[in-house]
Amino acid sequence: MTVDQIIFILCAALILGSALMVVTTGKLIHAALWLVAALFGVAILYAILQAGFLAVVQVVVYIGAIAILFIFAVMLTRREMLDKGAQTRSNWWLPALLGLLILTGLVFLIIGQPAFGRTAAEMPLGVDTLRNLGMALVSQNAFVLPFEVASILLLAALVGAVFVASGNNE
Amino acid sequence: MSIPLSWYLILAAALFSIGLFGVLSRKNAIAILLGVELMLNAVNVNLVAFWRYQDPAKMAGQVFAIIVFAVAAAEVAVGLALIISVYRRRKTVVADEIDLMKW
Amino acid sequence: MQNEWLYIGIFLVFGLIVPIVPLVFSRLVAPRKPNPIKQSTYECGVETVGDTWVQFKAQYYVFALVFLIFDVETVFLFPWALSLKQMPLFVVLEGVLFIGILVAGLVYAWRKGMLEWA
Amino acid sequence: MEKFIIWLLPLPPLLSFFVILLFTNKRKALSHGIAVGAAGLSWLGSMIIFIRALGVEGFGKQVFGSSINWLPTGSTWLKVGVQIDPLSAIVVFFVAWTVLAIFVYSIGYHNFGQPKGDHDVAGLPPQGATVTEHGHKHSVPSIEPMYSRFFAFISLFAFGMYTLVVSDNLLTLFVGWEIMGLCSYLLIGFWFGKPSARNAAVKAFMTTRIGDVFMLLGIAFVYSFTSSLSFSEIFKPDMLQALASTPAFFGLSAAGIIGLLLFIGTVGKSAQWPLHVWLPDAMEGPTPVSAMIHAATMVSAGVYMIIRMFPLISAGWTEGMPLNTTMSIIAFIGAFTALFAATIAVAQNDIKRVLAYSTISQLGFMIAALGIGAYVAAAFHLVTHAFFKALLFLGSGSVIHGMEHGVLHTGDHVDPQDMFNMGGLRKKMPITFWTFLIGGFALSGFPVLTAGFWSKDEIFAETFGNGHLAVFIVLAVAAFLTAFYTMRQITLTFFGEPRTKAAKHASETPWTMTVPLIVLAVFAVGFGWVGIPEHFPGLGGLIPNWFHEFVGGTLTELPKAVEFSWVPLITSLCVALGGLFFGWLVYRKVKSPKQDFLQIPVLKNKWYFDEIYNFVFIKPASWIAEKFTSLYMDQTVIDGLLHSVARFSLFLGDAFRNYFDKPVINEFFGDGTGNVVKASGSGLRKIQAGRIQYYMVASVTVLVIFALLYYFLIGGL
Amino acid sequence: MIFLNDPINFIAGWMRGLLTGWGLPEGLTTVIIYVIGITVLIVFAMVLDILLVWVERKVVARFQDRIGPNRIGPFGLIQPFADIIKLIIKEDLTPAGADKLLYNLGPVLAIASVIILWAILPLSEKIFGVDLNVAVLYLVAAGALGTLSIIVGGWASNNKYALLGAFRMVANMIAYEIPMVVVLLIPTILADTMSVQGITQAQSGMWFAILSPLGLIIFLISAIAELGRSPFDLNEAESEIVAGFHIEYSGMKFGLFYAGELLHAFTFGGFMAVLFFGGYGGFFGLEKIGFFSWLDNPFVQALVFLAKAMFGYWVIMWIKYSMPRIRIDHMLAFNWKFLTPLALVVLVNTAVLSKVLAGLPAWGYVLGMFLSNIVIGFITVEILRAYGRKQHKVESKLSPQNTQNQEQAV
Repeated sequence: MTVDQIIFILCAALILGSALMVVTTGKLIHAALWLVAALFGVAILYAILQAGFLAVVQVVVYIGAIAILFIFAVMLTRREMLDKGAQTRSNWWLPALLGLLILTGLVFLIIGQPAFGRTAAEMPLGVDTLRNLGMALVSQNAFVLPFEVASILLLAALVGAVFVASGNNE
Repeated sequence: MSIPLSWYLILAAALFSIGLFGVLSRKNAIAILLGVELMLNAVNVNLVAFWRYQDPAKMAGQVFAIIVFAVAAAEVAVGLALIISVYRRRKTVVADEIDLMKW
Repeated sequence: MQNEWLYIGIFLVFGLIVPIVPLVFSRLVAPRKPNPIKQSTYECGVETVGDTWVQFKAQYYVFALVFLIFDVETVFLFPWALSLKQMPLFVVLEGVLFIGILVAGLVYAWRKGMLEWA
Repeated sequence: MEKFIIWLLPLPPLLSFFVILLFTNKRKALSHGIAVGAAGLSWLGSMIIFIRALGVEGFGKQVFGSSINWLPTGSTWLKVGVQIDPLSAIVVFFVAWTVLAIFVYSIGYHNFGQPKGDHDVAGLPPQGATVTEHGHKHSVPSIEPMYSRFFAFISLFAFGMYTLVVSDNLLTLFVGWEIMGLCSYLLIGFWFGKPSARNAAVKAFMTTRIGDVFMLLGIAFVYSFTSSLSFSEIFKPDMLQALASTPAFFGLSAAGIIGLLLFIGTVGKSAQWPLHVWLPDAMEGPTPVSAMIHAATMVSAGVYMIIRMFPLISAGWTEGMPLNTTMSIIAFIGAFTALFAATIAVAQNDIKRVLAYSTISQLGFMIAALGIGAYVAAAFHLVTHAFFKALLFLGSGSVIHGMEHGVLHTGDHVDPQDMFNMGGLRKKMPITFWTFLIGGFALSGFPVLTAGFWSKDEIFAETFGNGHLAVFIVLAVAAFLTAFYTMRQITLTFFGEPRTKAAKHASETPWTMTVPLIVLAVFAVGFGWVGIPEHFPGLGGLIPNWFHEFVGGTLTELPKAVEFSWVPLITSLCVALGGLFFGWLVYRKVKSPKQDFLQIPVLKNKWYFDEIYNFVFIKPASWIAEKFTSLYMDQTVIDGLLHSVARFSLFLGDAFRNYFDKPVINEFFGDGTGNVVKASGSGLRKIQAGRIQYYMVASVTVLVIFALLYYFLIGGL
Repeated sequence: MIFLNDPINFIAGWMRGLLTGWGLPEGLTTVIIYVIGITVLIVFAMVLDILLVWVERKVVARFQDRIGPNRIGPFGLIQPFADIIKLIIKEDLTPAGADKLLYNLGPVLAIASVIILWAILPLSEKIFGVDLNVAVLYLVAAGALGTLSIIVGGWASNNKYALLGAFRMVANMIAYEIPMVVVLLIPTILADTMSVQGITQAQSGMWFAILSPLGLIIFLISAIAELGRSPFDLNEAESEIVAGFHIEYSGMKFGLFYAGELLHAFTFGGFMAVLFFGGYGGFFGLEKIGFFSWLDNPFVQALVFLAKAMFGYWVIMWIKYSMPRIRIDHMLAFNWKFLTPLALVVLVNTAVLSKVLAGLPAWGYVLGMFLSNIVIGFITVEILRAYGRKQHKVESKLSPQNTQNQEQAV
């Protein structure tokens, strides 16, 4: 049991616990905040995986933007501060069963794969991940097309969302 | 890095299942979207873990993760916009009551 | 590499502890004699009317929306910015195109009048 | 050089689509200027490509093409690219011409330059405007309210068509395919104010969607087998060999299954039986342009695709051998459709519906020809048919336009599309008459002169020469009927005396409409001559059978021309002339539907196909719906076991929704046979609560179940 | 003299030797050293924060032609401590119906989001927490936590005004985060790195403030908005929503919000120094000259840095106390229709020029950058003036309109 294993387990506990709260807690606003906690845990995970950029981006995008958006939405779509009534469907057990089945199946498969048992090689020295990422994003023979397409996707999302959100599209 | 890859994968699988449960079991449409976010994050964890464990020199994993960010952002933006505009018309965010799409 | 983040992690923990300390301290020393009047919601001395739900402007949401999209786009731009020195001018233009598409969205929202407050 | 042009070929229409849509919506003249300009550019490019293609010796072996990496799939890349080989060169040739013709024609058809309508609204056909000329006021046609939008749509359509033709892989081909599906939806439902148009649009969309689903399956199948989608990869001899030798389901080879799935796509797109139902209703679109799109160009796409796939379908089959299963099925469907549609066509009174059914039947000819392995003949007929059918549709549109003018002028509101309201138009609209006559003769295969004769003759020769007598006879009968109803149409429309005041005051249409007619007429006559068989008595060899050489070059080994025989020639002569003669004989005196002995219900009601569909699909679906719905309703009170049963039933209901009541929906949309609709509607509504989570739960359940089954039965993931 | 040249590593090395001497494992040693270093850093920050209270009050007093705290201790230096004691022993009210946990979480997050910034603040070449290679984005991420704290606090108070205040504040923060992030790209491009050390050293020859003055201005504006200080203090807007999101907070919790704001302002001053004024260094190559070599001493550098940061803080205060509050619709319009486009223009300009001018000698490069900024600025001003004239005509027609917007602006 080394240090980073302990850190990982703590972090995993944080993620899964918060995730469970997200899907079970009654107050929607709390669910949103628990989501923040879970996503923050994921950010820590990225940091452990030495993907610092993604860790920060995770915080910036998810906690800084998406969570805020969720909270706004929650507040805009409520008649009173407190959610009344159950937030979970009456027959929640079926989804739970399905989730468990899928989980067990996946775990089964993952354990089955000896290749997944290995630990990571040390990060090769002199690899500036961040710069490589930039290069990969913009160089022609790599991902420049996804790069541009992503912007178009976001443009489409923006236009669509603005159009929908602006109530005047009867 | 004394953590086996499988730990990350199992964690991601668990996160995914929880998110799926949320999507399927929640009443509130916004809560459903929260579940979707969890699932997307599970995907990202896998992507980054594989990037780190396969070949950190190849950036495909991270690039895809970033693309997933973009997708998640788009999905949230449009999804919530829809929910809000539905709420404006029908004063509800309960998924079952939003059944305009039948026929 | 690892240690940097370890440091940040510890720093974060302490950053959370530090403000808690005075709170706990004041919890210990401060008097606590609550009564309904004290605890009533403060609205300039007027009795609270209705609950705290107010019909917020959808505008808030739209701004958050535009912000979200732009935020993600800028996230794309940071790696681009770091790759400029190595890459030819063409790459800069790729980024410019990216920003141009970004602006198109802004212009649309503007035209749609969603950037107006009223 | 060519590569660039080919890449750029589809672009101008797309640009014009966006430009019109975003900017020039108000400026009508500018809109059609842009659209026609774009079409012209593409036309120019296509011509350049075509000429250059002619220049290349043995073009089939050295095609123009280039492709780029598009999507990294693991280690390899998914490539997309463009390619012009003889087949696509021919197709791009007629596409360029017809598309340009549509664009120009639309200007006149939508009454450009006419005043604004008095009470025209977007979504309804223009109602006409009253103008006061030197004192007395009279009504004239008014300009289409959604003029610019129309040009935007057909621009998008042109983009789809070009994309489909120039693409060198199934993926982009499918993209173009779907874009055209969308456009057909948009254009059929262009006058969405009319319920009939709305329903027809939905019907067309749904019906073609069925075909597309199967086609997508086929594509996926191809990919899973060959791990590539580009034709050049798939059609490698050894690849074909492998496909032909790998057994798949139902005793068919992989190639066979794929061919079949793709063919279902064609059945949907080219309106072959049993998915033909949408095409006649598609005539609800703006007469005749969308009709022309659906009849002359888009449906050709289906045939083009299946011709393109011929090497796959005929994998492991060589000329002379008995047909393999897939080919026989294709041949059967084609021949049957040809006859079946022809029989319906003889009983229609709507000038456009006649042409619609004749289109279905002619497409049947091509499919049948392909089915018996007559590759070149099919391609040949595809091209000639495109030209003369385009001509006919534009002609009919011109007729209708003239009639509308008459209607507005005289103010007696007869249906301007009913042939029994016409008659004697040959004097009123001479150009339309002559061009229509040429087109009609080409359609009925008037000997020697017209293109239709040569292409049909080749099909006959192939069917006969390769000894598929059944197909031969069926097609012969169909051809006879074709000639018959064509003549019936011409007679009713143009000969005799005007039967209504409107017909009396019909007037010739503006040059923007007549010029395309003339241009197409030239091709309808001339294009046949490029394909005259060598051994044809007299004419043979005067012009070498260029078409056969050129298009045949697409295949790896040149298909040998069938040796000349008198039987098919005589047959085609007889059926054509006989049909024409009888048509004239019977209908020269007919004044009203009552005197038309062919107005028998079974034909008028299209063999009751819609009713049959209602019975076969709606009733059971609604029955199931009721049952499972009630189950589902109860499931809140009964215990958990029933819960999951109900969930599963919900999945079933969902499946039914996708695979049954889409036909159902479009059927009952197609012709609102009211009460059946209500019954099924109320039945199905309960099950499709539109509650997304039920659908999700259901699908996930099934996913898990299948995963478990897969694991435990097949074992080992 | 080793201590004077590299104090941190000196102490760290000494302690490492000591602890390993006691037989502690390597990893644990590192952790302990980190903990000690962090404690020192944070304590320094907090003490500074307490002093800032005094500074703020003095400065505002001077701005408003008063004397400010002057009774307790010399120049009232002890005043802030007195304040703190008062805040701590004050009764701490929690409104009924408040969401207890979140209500307490709000202020904690608020100050934590500021403190963590100090982890990457480079006091000098040798004295700094950690040199992240994504420091610039880290700054933004911390800002995200701040936003969260406000919305949590506002929501948990269960109070109309608080919620409104929180909403406005958040709308304001996220709106101005866009130009901020865009502008943060400019030092990144110029220095070709995101690490603050790298950015600082890249400016040893020439400040980025000169290479991109417009960037500096935009950063300043959006920083103030991020802080929610006047003229962007709509979150408080006493006249409209009493005290904004911390209306219900009293005692030490309020104190935390307050302290957080001050420290945040100072920290932003520091980042402005790092990103645009060469941080602890940036003497235009002066330190190269033998006579000035003492400029490289870490303590001197730290002093320089603090001075620059204090200057930035002072500018922020200056603006705060001499500007009226801006109406919210104006504020958002200003951001979306002016600041963001301008920031994007500047960004594109910087990116392109940094490529085009790369070949030129240093002075040409600097001149090109500077002039391009001036040109853009000039054009912008011209556009604004044209717009202003048009607007003036309109307003003069329908002046009563404005009052109505005010209510709608809630």
